[in-house]
Amino acid sequence: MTQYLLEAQNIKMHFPLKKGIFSRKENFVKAVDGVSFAVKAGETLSIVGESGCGKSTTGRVLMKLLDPTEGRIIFEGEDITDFSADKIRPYRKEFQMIFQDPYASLNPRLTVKEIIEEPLIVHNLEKSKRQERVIELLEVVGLNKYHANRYPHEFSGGQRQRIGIARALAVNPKLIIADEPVSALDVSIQSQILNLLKDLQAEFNLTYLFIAHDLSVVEHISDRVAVMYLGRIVELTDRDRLFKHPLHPYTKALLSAVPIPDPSAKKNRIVLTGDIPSAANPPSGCTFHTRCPFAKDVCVETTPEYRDYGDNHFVACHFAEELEG
Amino acid sequence: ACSSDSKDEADGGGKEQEQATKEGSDIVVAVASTLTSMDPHDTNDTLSGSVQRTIFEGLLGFDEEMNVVPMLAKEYSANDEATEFTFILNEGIKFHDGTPFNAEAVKVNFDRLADPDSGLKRHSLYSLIANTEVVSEYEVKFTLSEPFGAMINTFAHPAGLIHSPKALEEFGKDVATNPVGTGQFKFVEWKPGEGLEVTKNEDYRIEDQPKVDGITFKPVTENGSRIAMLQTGEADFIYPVPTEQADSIDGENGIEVDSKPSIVVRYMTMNTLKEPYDDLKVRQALDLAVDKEAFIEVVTNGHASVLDSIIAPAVQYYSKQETTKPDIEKAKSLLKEAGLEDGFKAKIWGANNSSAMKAMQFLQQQFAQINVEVEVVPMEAGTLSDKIWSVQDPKDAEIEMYYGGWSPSTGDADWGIRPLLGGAENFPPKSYNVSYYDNPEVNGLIAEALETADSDKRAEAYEKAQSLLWDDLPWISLSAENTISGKKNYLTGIYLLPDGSLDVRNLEIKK
Amino acid sequence: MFRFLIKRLVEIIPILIVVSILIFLFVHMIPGDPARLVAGPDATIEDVELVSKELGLDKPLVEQYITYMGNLLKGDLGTSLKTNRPVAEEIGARFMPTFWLTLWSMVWATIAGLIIGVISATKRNKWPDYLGMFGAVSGLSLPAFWLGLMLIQLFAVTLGWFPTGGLESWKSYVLPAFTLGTGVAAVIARFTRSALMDVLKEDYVRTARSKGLKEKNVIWGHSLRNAMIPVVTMTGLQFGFLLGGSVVIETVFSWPGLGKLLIDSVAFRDYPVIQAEMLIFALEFIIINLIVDLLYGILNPQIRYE
Amino acid sequence: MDNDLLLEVKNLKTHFISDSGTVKAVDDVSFKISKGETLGIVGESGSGKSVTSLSIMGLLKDTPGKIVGGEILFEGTDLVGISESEMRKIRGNDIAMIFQEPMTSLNPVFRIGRQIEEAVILHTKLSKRHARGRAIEILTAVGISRPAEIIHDYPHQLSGGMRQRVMIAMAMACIPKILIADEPTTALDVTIQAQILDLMRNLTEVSETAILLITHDLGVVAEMCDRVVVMYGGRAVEESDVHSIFSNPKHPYTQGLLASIPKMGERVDRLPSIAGNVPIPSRMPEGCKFAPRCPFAMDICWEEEPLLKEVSPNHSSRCWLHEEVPENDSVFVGSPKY
Amino acid sequence: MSLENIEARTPFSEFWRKFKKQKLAFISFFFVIFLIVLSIIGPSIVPYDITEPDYVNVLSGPSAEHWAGTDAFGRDIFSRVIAGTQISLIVGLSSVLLGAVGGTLLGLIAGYYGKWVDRIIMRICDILLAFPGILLAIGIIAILGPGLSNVVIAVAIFGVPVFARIVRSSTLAVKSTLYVEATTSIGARPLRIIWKHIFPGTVSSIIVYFTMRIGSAILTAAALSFLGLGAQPPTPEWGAMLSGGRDYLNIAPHVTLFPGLAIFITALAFNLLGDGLRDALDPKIKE
Ligand SMILES: Nc1ncnc2c1ncn2[C@@H]1O[C@H](COP(=O)(O)OP(=O)(O)OP(=O)(O)O)[C@@H](O)[C@H]1O
Ligand SMILES: Nc1ncnc2c1ncn2[C@@H]1O[C@H](COP(=O)(O)OP(=O)(O)OP(=O)(O)O)[C@@H](O)[C@H]1O
Ligand SMILES: [Mg+2]
Ligand SMILES: [Mg+2]
Repeated sequence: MTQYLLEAQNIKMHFPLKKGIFSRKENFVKAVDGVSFAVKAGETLSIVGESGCGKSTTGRVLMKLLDPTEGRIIFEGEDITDFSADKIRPYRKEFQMIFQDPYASLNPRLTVKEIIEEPLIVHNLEKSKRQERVIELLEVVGLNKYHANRYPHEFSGGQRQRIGIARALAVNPKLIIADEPVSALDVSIQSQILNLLKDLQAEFNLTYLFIAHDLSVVEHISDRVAVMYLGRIVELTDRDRLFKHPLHPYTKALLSAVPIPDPSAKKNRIVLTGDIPSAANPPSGCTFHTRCPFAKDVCVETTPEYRDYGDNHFVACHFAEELEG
Repeated sequence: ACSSDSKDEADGGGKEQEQATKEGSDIVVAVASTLTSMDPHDTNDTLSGSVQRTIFEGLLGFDEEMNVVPMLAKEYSANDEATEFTFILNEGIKFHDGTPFNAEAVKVNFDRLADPDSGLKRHSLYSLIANTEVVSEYEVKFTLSEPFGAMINTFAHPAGLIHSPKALEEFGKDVATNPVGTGQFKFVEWKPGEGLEVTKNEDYRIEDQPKVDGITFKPVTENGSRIAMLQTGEADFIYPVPTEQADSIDGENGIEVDSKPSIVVRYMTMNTLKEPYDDLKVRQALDLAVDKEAFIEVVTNGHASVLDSIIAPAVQYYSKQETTKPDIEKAKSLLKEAGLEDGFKAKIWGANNSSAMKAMQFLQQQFAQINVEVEVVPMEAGTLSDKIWSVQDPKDAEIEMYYGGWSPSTGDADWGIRPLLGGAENFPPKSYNVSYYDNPEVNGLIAEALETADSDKRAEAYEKAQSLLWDDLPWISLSAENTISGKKNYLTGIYLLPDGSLDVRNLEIKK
Repeated sequence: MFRFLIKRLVEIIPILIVVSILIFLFVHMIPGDPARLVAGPDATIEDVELVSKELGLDKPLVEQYITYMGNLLKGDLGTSLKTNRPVAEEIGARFMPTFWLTLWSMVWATIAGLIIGVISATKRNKWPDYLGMFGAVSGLSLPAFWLGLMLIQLFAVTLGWFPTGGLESWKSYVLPAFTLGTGVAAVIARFTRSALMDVLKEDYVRTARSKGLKEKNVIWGHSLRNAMIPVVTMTGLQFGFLLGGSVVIETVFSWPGLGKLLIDSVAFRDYPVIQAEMLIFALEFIIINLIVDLLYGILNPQIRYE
Repeated sequence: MDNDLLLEVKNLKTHFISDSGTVKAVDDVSFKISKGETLGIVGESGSGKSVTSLSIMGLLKDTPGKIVGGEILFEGTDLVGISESEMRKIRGNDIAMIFQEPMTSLNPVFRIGRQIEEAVILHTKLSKRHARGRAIEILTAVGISRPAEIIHDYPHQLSGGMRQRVMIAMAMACIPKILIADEPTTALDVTIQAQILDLMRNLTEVSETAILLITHDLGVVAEMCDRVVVMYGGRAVEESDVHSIFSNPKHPYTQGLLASIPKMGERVDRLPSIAGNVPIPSRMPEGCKFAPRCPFAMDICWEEEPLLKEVSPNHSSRCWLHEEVPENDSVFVGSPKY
Repeated sequence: MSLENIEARTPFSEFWRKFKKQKLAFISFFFVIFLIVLSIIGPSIVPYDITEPDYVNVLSGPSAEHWAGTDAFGRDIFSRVIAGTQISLIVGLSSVLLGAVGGTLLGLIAGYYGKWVDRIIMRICDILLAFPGILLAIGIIAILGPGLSNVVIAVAIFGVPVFARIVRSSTLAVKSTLYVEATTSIGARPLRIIWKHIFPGTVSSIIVYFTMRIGSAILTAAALSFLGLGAQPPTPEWGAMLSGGRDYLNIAPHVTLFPGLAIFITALAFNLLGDGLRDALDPKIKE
């Protein structure tokens, strides 16, 4: 068995639901409800899914920013799930995060230098070396030292995202969890950042856990892709397999719903009916059954098993075989 | 218009002005603080006392000059040793509830007062009464456990007012809110915080009295508001009038201000156990530094007179002493003799009301002239009393200078001297001797005066005591205050007695 | 909702117990011997001791607290040390005057504050805004007793329109309610202004405009209700403060209210009255918070009780 | 066709004037919309798309923005000069708008029903009861399954997709002649977006309502629009029918944009990309606004701004290249320079 | 166009630009500076000795010699008001500062740590809020003794729960920002996060409330003087002067008028300044 860099084993994250001041907290938002996958060193694993399906929460749990309700996080073979804040601190060098919102993820009161320097201070790099390292990092992400003493608000979205990336790279991490790093960027900037991420991966042998909702971006950057729906992974496989032979009806619908920037393209779209159910009150059985065009009684009653359909193509659907054709 | 020496101007502001008119025959009296109790035996504030005077009567009372006059008692006598006091009572008087007034009623009241277990605030005034004997229906005899020359005045004290025995039995301690007496007015209602109302007693023992239908007493703490009420006619009579405004409102809007000497004295004590106040020279120097005339002008706006003894002229057995003129040079040289030519630092304590603060500031300014640097420490009532009375050993007393005032409510010299300067017996916490003054000679004279009911002997003893105290300067006598009241000019026969209580016996509305 | 109310009411009890202990300790920590104060300065030590015994102040503190709590649980607030009346009576007589005064002050202050706030917010940085905010801040910056005494001079003494003080008729409310309300009106005006300014930037206001609604409807119909949510909290807080009675205003207007009683009781170290008043204040605060929460639910459907 | 012309925007200039300078948010934008047509406006963030739509709606009043030039002709009348009360009659009735953020565009304290009825009552003088009927009808039309219940709900009780449907229902309630949709699906997920786009298409087919669709998603444009305006830096830089834009983009910006989006099924190792950053609106360069990022920038581009010119029938572009290099349509095909 | 050559817009210059637009606040700002200068040099430039009595000249109205008249001791009111700036400002500033420091610490702790720490701190604040301020003041002054410094402490304690609430709510807001999450994910310790990231984020709301509170602190101190709990005489504290003169209100209104005016204008200036700061510091308000 290959050594995985990061393994998520049956992660569950249930948030107590506090609905206003008048009710007792008895319900839970099952933001993540049993997610398992493993990331190999050097690869890019993407997680796609609709808004609120638990992508960011999964990322946060893996970053140890949240304590999961259930499940284990294995980093380089070591179970770090129950590590205390103090014990985890040295490990934080190994995995870093890039955030979706380049505006909110940089403290507007600090200069770029201070922002990038912070992880160096926290991880006790000598003061004399910090300055050098900051400039080095700025150059790596395509900025230069003139930017060091400026404030984030003086930068455009794309530049800020570069600053965020520089901060994540500062401590030479092995793994980077990128939570929708390009969603907030303009179309013309998006490709710059995607290229940068690819370049950095090659240069520093990084591993990415790439969270996104834009399938065309995912297709461009990933080695493997996991599709999430309502807190669970419904399908996980190699990029090519997923895009060419999706098995799960949800994946199929998702792929067909992506608007194609070609007015003459032929569209035969699976338009789903209904809305995404709430994570506080997920449907029984297969959570997708409420919108699935192929749903049968069994889908309402039993939760489909998340299984390997063959060749590491995992899927959670009762009828994956039948639908393949 | 009114100054301290126009004693007889009971009815008059100086200025000519229009006659104000009044509708109806109920009057409103605005007073400075809230009432506490309608049980005279359990009251220690003058204000409640003066309201009680409209409902109750005592065996004896005071007149305008603080002379003891008969009330429910026709006449009284005492033995020479001042241990037995006999009263002959007026006949045919009824309490408001119809109970007849007689010797038995008197006995019930004084037994109550003399009983330590009744927990009354005024018990100590009457604790010497060993026995009260009903001699006949209208004659009572009191026997004291030890001689007490000032007892007659004590009987005239507002605490000695007589409850209806029936009410006492019926209400117990709740007579405080259900007062039944023999006075001119009957109690109607007392709304906490809002006021107390009394109405005419139709069966009052004196024909034609009272001449008004009722009185409402309203607490109005803020001076300015009280005056405004008088100006608008919402109140017909107010007291006290702040000295600052007394002259300006007099003669306007049909208002007359009445400013009359009282038994209240103002003084500054010095802790004679403490350096440097233990040195007479220092005390003399301080005394010489204070310009009392100026004090009266600045602090009381002229509504007071220079205090020329340690008790006010209206108090029984007062004897005038020689006043000194302020003399800074002499004061300085005295300080020099005491080895304090560079002056010293001191603290003066006092209440935190505006007039006390003014007085303390004045003293501060005066002492500054002889390089005595005084820090004014105004204190909230509870804190101040704690500071004064929590002292167990006189040597530990923090107090240095203290600005205070005293109203000997019995009107007798004894109560004006003994609690304040009557030797170690009266050091805090036992009593109010905050000068920590203990002079055997003075103590002897005080005791002597109490051992007899003979006025002449008593007068002699108090004269000596006053002169000794005057020279020994345990305190700096500042002023004898005036009581100042304001009224609409259609009222007559309403005035304040020197002890601050209100006399409405002859109250009338001029139409 | 019913369950919610019950739950909230049950929650009050432990809070009140904690509050009662704190109050008891605080009150007894303040220097000053009630017996001495009650007995008066010319009392002898015997008098003081007698009074002390009578009032039960000679007993150890713990015992006093137990007695106090025991009585409290029986619903007995004790008797005033100063007047010997039952505390319930003392407070009872003063509660309604304070309550009505507070209510009227709040009513006018809320209305005036809202109007000024709305005008200021809609005419932002124009002269009505400056005028409104200047007025509002002035209301906050005037010492209350000075304003009160000035009003008495003008409206009672000179013009004779209103009584100088006391509580006789509806007219008695006008001046004190005005004085008491100025500060509150100012606070409400400022809160309304800033809350409304925030709301006016919201997308749904733009939506309302895009429907072709009149500006009047956009502001009073769509925006104000949203802006009221923070304003209500603050108004509730102010109401709570005022219900405690304002010493200064009660003094100036000879108002038979709770604030004055508190000061008098403190001056006398009248423990039972102070304690009872404080308990009532705490209770008032809790109840007002409850009402504010309910109002919240009415104003904002997102936090409505199940 | 000209009989069908509904709205014509001519040389619109909307500037934001503050004491820190003037932001020329919209500076020379022109386009036309005819009955039943869907016009798309694409462009990057800050390029002036929303300001253009707000200018048409006359909703700039609460901002420091001001229309400083140009005309907005709606059925022949210029909306720029008309009074607020006349504008109110048009707003919501003839021209309606849906906004980007369905989450915040509904008033949280009012029930759905009331928010829809309000506009109906205002513009049609229907009674309250009838307005309710209309609300239910239109909610059904936008595909809400239990409209009679939903009208009693508050916005927070609905999901994002439902809210956007409510917004559309609200806008369509009075059957407007033009529906301005400012990024109506940006906040929604792809599967929901597909539903909403479908819905809009169907609705406008029935009522012949013209749509002004603002978006930055070229996919959406390709699927929805008949004609497209590409905006950059407050200007319309290219305008054409949808097919020629995608097949034959004239302006270097449009070309770069099309090249830089990853396309499904087309694998490339590196994406072509437009260098540089989106310009800060308050500090626009002189000359062509795209010059700093343009791989073909010439001296003239830095000095003088080109005009929007018709470069082929019904296809205009704002670029000096067209003057110099006629018909250079294959610049990016094959060998992207990014 | 490269970013290098755009003129630097620091957060401060941005703030200053917006602040300058608040005309009333801008004027108030200079007035406050003036007050501070006055409070420093005031005592040395006054025409009269502020404690020296003049018993001949008591309660005389404004005149050429005494611009604001004299008080009951014949002291020059103008000089006392000017000299009193120092003490009144010190009371106002230091009591608010003390309250702000206490409240900020509590608010930061409650907001950052949440859970039971938060609940306990907030309940204490609630109780403190429900405590009538005056009683608290009397209690504190009774326990600690009279004097200005204890007045300051009393007034400061009123401010603690209010600051705690405000700071707590902005702490919660800042705590949930992505940049705090980013810092946590780096492995920064709580103290660093609170000090470097959260506290600076709450500063603007603290400053705003701080300035607004100064006015009310001066007024609270004045109300305490009304109850005889204020500054010790003859300190020329405005509140003490105001309440000292209230017995002369109808015969010598100038005695209260001038200190009253001083309090009013100062409170007004700080309030308007606070208002302006709020508008200038609030990122939500864009012109
Ligand atoms: N701290 C929290 N407390 C309560 N609920 C939460 C919390 N964080 C997230 N959730 C809920 O968990 C669910 C999943 O949220 P999450 O942010 O992981 O979704 P996402 O897939 O990242 O969506 P998006 O694409 O919008 O970023 C949502 O319903 C959200 O409301
Ligand atoms: N109220 C305003 N005050 C000042 N400037 C504004 C205002 N509204 C918009 N602008 C400016 O106008 C320019 C155009 O903004 P607009 O909202 O039209 O962009 P957009 O194309 O809709 O962008 P997005 O895709 O982000 O919605 C922006 O640079 C913005 O700074
Ligand atoms: Mg997310
Ligand atoms: Mg926009």
